[in-house]
Amino acid sequence: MSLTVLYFASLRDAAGVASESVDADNADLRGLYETLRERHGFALPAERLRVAVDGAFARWDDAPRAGSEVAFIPPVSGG
Amino acid sequence: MSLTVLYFASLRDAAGVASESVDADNADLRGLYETLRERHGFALPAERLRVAVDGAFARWDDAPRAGSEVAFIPPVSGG
Amino acid sequence: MKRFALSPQPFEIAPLREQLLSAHAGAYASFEGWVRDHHGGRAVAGLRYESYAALADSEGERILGEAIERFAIVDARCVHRVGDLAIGELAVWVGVSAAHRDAAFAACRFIIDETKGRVPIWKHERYADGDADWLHPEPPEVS
Amino acid sequence: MKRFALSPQPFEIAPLREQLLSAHAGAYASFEGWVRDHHGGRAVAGLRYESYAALADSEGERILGEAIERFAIVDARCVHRVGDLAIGELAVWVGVSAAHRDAAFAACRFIIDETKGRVPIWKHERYADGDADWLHPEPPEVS
Repeated sequence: MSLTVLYFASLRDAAGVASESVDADNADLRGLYETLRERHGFALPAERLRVAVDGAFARWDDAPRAGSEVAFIPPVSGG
Repeated sequence: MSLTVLYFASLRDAAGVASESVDADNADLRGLYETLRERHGFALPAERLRVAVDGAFARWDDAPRAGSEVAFIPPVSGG
Repeated sequence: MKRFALSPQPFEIAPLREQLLSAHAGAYASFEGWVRDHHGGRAVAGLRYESYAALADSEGERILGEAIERFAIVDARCVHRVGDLAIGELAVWVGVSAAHRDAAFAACRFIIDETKGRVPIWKHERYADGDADWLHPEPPEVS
Repeated sequence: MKRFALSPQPFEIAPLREQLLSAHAGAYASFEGWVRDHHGGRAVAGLRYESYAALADSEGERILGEAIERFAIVDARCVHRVGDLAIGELAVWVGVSAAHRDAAFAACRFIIDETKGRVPIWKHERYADGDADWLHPEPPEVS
């Protein structure tokens, strides 16, 4: 299925793009991240991240949904 | 000896004056306050007050000094 | 340096905050006391603060000096109104700059607590029912 | 009601504070984060904040709602800058009004801590030596 992935901060720098369209066949969002981590060489493991779908925090074992917007949230540093 | 006494807040209301010249023959400031408390009917006991001499906090067992300015400080309520 | 002041008139916060701006400070905490329309279940119409100005000044400066010694802060200020105040008016302002927020919050809290507990300022409250009273709170237990 | 905002431009504090003025509030606590000239022993030249705006907005609102539920406060606001910031610039502002100072301080601290910990905003620091880095701090231990 096809979905959109958003990258922020160091993930965006590593991926070289702020978002991309991905053809995902993973069972859950953790699997999707592992696939993309391997492709782009992300330094951060999934345990250090949170994941969001369509603008709301989601669970790593949620299944990817076709047409959704998945964001991987590296550790935040506002304030 | 003669000295000046300053009254604040409820003490001033009870004394009817903000300051007065007092002829003191007390051994210490606690005795001076007790004399004035009797004279003006102050509700607050010395234990609830602090005492200052010439603009600096003093001790109740300090002796009164001629020409000094003694202030009785009722419990404060700034802020 | 003068860090504490009594103000017989309403005062502006912006220029006081400006005195604390520093490239070394990453955190700024401030506190304000406003005149509330109620106290102890009674409707308050307004109040007056009276001070023993000479001693309030020196005790206020001492508190700010203690804050600078005790906490890892860059600088701090405190201004307290005296005179007649209406509901909603600014009664006291505290500002603290520091490298980090822990020290900024702790010092800000220390300064307002000590100011309320030690500086010779007294509040005279006028109530909506026509009554008026000096506030002489019980002091906290001292060991 | 919107209590949290991201601001791509420098913003004024006075009108935000004004939204919190209330005759029922006797206490107001505020916190500001300023861009510091050093971090972890390195000289900082400037920084950029980037956010995931949609999620930052909703998570910020959630934090302010939690603060109003958990603490006896009247109201609260938080604004966080995004974009390029110079040394000394205001990065984040929190303001809280309450009947009493305990709740005002506690809620103000809660809001800045949760904002730093949960809102998807990232800091990119440029150092005086030419280096630059995204800050991805280790999260606090979760039980």
